[in-house]
Amino acid sequence: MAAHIPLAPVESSTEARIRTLAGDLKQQPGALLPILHAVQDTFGYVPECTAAVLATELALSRAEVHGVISFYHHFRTRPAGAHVLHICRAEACQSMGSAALERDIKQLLNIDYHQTTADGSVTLEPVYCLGNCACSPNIRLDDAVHGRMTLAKTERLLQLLKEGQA
Amino acid sequence: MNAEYLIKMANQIALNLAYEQDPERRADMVAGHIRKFWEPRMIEALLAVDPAHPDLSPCVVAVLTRL
Amino acid sequence: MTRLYLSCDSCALSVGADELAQALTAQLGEQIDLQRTSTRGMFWLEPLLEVDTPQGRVGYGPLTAEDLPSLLAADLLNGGDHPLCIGLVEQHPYLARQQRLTFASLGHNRPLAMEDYAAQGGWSGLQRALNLSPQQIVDEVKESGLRGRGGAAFPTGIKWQTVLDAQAPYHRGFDEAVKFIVCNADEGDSGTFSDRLVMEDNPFQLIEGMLIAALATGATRGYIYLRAEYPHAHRVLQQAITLAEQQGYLGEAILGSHHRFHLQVRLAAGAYICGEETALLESLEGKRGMVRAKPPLPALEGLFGQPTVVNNVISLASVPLILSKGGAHYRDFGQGRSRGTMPLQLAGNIRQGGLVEVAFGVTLREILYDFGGGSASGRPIKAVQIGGPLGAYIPPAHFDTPLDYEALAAVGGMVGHGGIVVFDDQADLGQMAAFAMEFCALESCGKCTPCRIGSTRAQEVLARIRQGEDAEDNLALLTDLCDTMEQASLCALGGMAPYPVKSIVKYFGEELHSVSQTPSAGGQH
Amino acid sequence: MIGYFDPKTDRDLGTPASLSTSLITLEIDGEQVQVPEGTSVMRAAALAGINIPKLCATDSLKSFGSCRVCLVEIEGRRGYPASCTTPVSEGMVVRTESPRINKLRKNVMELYISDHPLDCLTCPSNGNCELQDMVGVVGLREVRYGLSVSNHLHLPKDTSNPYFTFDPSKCILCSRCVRACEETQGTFALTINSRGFDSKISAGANESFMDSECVSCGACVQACPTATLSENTVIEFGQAEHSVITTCAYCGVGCSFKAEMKGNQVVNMVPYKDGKANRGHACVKGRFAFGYATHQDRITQPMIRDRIDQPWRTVSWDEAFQFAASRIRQIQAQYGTNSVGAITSSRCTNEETYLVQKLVRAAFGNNNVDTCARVCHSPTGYGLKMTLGESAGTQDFDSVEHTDVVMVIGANPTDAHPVFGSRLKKRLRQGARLIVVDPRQIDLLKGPHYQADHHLQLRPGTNVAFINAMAHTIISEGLEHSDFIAQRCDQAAYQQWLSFISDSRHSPEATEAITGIPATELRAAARLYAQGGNSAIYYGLGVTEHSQGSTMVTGIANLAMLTGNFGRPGVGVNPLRGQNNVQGSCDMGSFPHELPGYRHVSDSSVRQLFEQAWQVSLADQPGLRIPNMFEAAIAGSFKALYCQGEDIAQSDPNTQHVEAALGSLECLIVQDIFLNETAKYAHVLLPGATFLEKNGTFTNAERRIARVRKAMPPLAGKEDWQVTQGLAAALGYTMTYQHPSEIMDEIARLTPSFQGVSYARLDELGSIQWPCNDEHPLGTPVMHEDSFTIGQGQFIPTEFVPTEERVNGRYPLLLTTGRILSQYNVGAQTRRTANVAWHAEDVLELHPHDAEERGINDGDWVGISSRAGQTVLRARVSSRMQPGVVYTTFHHPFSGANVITTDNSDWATNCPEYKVTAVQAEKVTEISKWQERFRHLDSYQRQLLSESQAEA
Repeated sequence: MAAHIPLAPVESSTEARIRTLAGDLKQQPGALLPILHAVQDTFGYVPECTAAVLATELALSRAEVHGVISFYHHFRTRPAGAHVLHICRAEACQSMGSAALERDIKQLLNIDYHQTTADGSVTLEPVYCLGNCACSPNIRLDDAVHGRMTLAKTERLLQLLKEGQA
Repeated sequence: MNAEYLIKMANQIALNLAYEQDPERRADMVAGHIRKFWEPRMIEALLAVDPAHPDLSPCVVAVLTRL
Repeated sequence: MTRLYLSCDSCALSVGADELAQALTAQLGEQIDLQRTSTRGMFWLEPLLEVDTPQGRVGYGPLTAEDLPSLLAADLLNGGDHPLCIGLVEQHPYLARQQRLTFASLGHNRPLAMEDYAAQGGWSGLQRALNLSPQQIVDEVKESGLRGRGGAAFPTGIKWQTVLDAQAPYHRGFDEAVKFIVCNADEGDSGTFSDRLVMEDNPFQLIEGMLIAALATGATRGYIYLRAEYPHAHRVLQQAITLAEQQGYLGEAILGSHHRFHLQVRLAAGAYICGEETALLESLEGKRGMVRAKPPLPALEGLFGQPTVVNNVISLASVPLILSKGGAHYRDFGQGRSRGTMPLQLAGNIRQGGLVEVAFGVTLREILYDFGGGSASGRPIKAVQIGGPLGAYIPPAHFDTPLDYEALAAVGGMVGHGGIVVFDDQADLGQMAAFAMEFCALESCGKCTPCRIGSTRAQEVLARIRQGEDAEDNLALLTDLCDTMEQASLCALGGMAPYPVKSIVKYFGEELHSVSQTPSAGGQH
Repeated sequence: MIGYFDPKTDRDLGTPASLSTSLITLEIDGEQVQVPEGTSVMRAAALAGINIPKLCATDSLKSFGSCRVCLVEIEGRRGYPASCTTPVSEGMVVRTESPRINKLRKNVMELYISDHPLDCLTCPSNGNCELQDMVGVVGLREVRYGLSVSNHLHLPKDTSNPYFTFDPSKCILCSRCVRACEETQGTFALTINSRGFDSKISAGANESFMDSECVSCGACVQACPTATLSENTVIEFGQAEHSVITTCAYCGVGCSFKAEMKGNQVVNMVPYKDGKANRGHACVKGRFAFGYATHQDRITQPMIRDRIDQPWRTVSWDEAFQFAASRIRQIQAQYGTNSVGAITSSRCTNEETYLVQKLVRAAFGNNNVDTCARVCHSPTGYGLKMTLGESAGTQDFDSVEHTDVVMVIGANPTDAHPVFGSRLKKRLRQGARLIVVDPRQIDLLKGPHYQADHHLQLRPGTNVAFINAMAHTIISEGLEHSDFIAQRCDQAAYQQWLSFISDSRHSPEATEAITGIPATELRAAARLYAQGGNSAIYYGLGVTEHSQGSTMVTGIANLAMLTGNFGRPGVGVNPLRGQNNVQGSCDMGSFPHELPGYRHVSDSSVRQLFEQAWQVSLADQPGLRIPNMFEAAIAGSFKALYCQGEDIAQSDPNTQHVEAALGSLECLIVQDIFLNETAKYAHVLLPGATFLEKNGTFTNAERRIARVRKAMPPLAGKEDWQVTQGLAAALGYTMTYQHPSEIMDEIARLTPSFQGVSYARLDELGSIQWPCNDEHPLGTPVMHEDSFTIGQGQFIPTEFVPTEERVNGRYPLLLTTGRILSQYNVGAQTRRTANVAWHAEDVLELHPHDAEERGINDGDWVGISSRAGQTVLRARVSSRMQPGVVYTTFHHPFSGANVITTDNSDWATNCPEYKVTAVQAEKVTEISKWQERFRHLDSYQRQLLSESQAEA
């Protein structure tokens, strides 16, 4: 109610890009999730202005869009590191020692879950099942799943990342 | 009462009833409207206006004889 | 030129199939025709390379690029012997003893090759369905005895009948009186991957199943609600849908008929609860994945308030065969009220992990030892969790239970989505009990109180029990709380999260009282 | 004395009623119960007198099923279904209590309390807390989880809203607030942040309530079962001990409220669930902005003075009456009977309004009585009377629930009629189509889950050209409802109208240049209106406040007749009345040409009726209308005015002209609750009473007569009807009413459409929509069902006569005026409440293009000049305007919005043309001359007032 009278639009480029992303999808009923995916795929996260922009684009309220963004763990509201490393914490991986691997990787990167390494290269996230449970333990580095993981194999992957080959 | 004010009002009524093409019937309608809604001193003041007053619309001139 | 087969499934990729393929191409070049096929589902062997020989396909695995020199030296291209050679793949006991109906094509097709799909008998169910009335299709599915493979085991034919009989209201957003087929591909249970296998390895089978469901119910639109953790499946499905559209299987006038069906993949966003069908529908509508109270049934008022079939991937993927071979053919597999086959998924601490599609009735012991070959660590198996994170932990004492819906229920377990996660004797089941509630708390939508608050309280009470704090009172409180969650929760997440805890209390009670020092759930070699 | 009214005990039945007509029989706790199909088990039990425990369920919201304390056992069903979400079925056998169920409920309550502060004794909701009640009901005696568990007790309060506090530490996540904001209010300002145990109610995108989309309607506060959302007055004063059902005194929706009282103090205002106008909903004004009633500015003693430059003298009521009466009689002796008159207010009750016109007609001996409806909806009265035969809207508000196409013309319901706006938005979310005809982008155009199909953004002043083009399109495309026209309308009139409207000058293509509405868009809208099912028109002052206001109302009625949209729910012509009792003040004979019931003073049989009842002879010629009074005052033939509850100096157009008229009066009697702008020119100041301090009735926009009940004694000792009666007595005309009910009895006796109305009947029925008589003993929700009041519906040609007010080089912009949600009319009430937090000053909205051209930035001082005057406001550069059109509100006197507006008025009724004024806007550095004078006069008059109060 505070911003009752809309001001003349002075739109940032972020807002304009979100509007464009929405424009391609918004005619589909229930398009909010696909649009949020598009936003996160584009920016690497969901920028703060997204709720306001999508509310007007989709005839929703800011609250509704915010409620959706905050409900789904996939959507991050702050930028991530250059790469995202997911460690599977689900039962099958636990049965194959993922808890120890998790501890070791955290130590290796010197961060906890939802944190990013000091050099901005890797953000660490938990994940609950990657569907590769016959080859546990598993991690996911960006879009690729890696099975039968060990700390050594993780170190090798991270090394390859540094060399730009992963 | 200010004659200009009343002339303006009477003219306005005539204009808004202009859909009636027949001038006689139209003048009757305007006169009827004025009788229905105007207070006597307003009608008196309008009747006091010289029918040759340049601002009076022809219809209102016809109305004056009907009030 | 020798034909070689190597899977392009994400499991194979996760253990180096692409690197192997590159090495093969680099070293053998024109000598070979390397076909990237679906997986055989024998994941402990991945990457599994198969060589076409006059006797049949000879397999080698698990391979890495480093194994190539020795393989070539062993006359790989002629099926020569090698320590990693498993002989003729089809005769491998793991495969030979299965009854693969839904997964009959595994290993035989290239996932996105439509000609391969057709060659494996694909689309014949659809062809038949196009010549049947909707009621006849529904009757065929009822005849098959197929029950929902997502976990709830509700008879698929009855669900379809409800949608067929429902009158769809006009929907402004779609400008028609639309019904929907929604495929629940939010395969979030740990230890399960059969949905992923269908989608990555034989996507047209799912599309065909959804098309038949559409013909049966009069639906004109479909969504595959796919979990975001499956990017590979997402890519494959997108391509498969495009191909199917190009070939006239999807869109207006399916195969020249007056039927139409538009299919889309919608990506989930990291919420286990969206595997619950009403939360899934909320999510598809672009909302928070909060569970809806039932009634109304989704079949009557589902997606966007329209009549909707919500089926799991495997349920839908079972349908083409039921239509092509007839419901009776499918029904003749299995036992009791559990008809047909169940794709079981062997996972966790198991030597031979992978897909085991068998008719209902096989015992757990047969699965674990005859198929699975015991634990991966070589240590005794202490427990298996069946049916995902909400499933009970079954002790060896019950390993002779036959795997069907009713028999498992009798020992407090459930088939669920058929995932079997194996734990060896080093596993800390007290920790797993705590994890069950941690997971429930993490994934609770928060709508109902028993789940929202109960799951956090259960973690706290468990922690106190494990610290030995008023153990008896707290155990009584835990039992009471589990009971409350089970009886009073709105949906199965809160309602079943107590199952693993209760099974551990019941079968492994002593483990609750000891906190292990190292983070371990077993699997230490 | 204070008349308490005990309503039916308003129990919460848990879930909304089912509208089904087929009945289901079931057994609950051994009792046979019969309820409509679709009823929940919970409601069925409640109807049978069995209270199933509940927290997330409330009968104003759809069932949700989250709290899990309403679990029951149903024979043949597994587990414990929630009774709120389980519909009844034939033969169902339900058990609502068992040791097993109670244990589950107790365990669930234990979970709640394990995350809830244990401060019941000092909690604002103590004694009125559903959580506390449920703890008691299930018999929870201990919380076994201990105190050192994770919880939300540390979450900070949000006190950003001036009226309520959000304390998340007490929240049980039942989502009733979220659902109320969605389902009841339609703003969707609330959501849940995160999920699971981390769930927290969030306003907007994790904003404070004040920064969010929240419009402070209070539905969430009302819905909250705990102290999480509490009115600040409740926090401060505690729980009320009794309540009084009354009717809101703000807009024409006429919401029914429970004034929750502690002695004579209003603790809070709760919209009354059984109120048929508002169905339990309210807005920021009605619910929260009642503090003006006890504001220190209230005038509490009668005052008089000889000249307006003198200090006031505080006197007794009698002395004030005598002073006023002798002045009036002197003036009449000197200037004639017709030199005095009165203005009634649409804010006063029917009874008060009736008395004032009676006083004028019987005691003054003339017909010089007018009402402020003159300056808002007089064209409605004219247009609808001429076409349909009755000067009133045709439907009830419930009608909108049956509407398929809504056309909103010149109205801004979400701001000016917010509760109706919410009901309308609900229907739009259900799929009704929307056409908005407005020069400005109003909030209604697009909201959560709906969007208007057409916004016909016409140029101000071109309504009639637009409505003619609509009718022309319908005729030319053959979309008219021929059967309806043949059966229900006068054929000769229709034929005359048909030949008029068929002329191609009325085609959308021809009128496009006038209205600015693209012809294709207009045609599409016309097709939708004609073919979309039940079509209803809702309109406001954007229709009436024009020089063609009456023509436009006529055109609207023509259009609805043309398409057969009369006589059933979901259709009709619905004027949204600005003030609470516009309809009533018109009904009560406040117009100078009409006696109560819209009967012309020249009708001798009607006059006779009143002459007999009042024992006087009545004048048979019309009296002066408000603008005519000003003219006559300036001309010297009108010398005394009794002005009740109306601030003409601020609300009427061309302020300087009004000031001149008021300055010419020899006796101005102002009856008001504050020293308003008009009172600064007064000689007699009679303290008024607020709606909380008196008995009476209001009639809202749907013709609904509803009781106003006294909740506290009048601050100055008299209700307004008593003041009028006192003045009449001093004039020698005795009225002997003991209670307003006797006034209503007289009205009912003398007015056919009110024949069946009485206070006893109102108490019985809650409210009554007139006509209420032998034919319609329960009142009339939908008018003109089988035939029009006039008989055959009269089509009347509607010639478009453009206003004389045109833009030119000197005045290139068009100013249009309107209202805003948080303020009401001249703001006398709302400015004296915390509502100023939302709108502390009036601003000039202008399009970025016009701002750019003039070098005006947001927040700059801008001088606005018209042919009538100049004032200065802050600029608000706004994209909701179209280029060339500027907009302001008139809630603050210093803004001087009406210094700008002109004397132009509706040709038929003299309703001022507020909506079209040619102006220029330019950047300035100081306030206008008028504003300087205003400041001077204002401080001078305030000083005179404070001198008198100091003396008293």
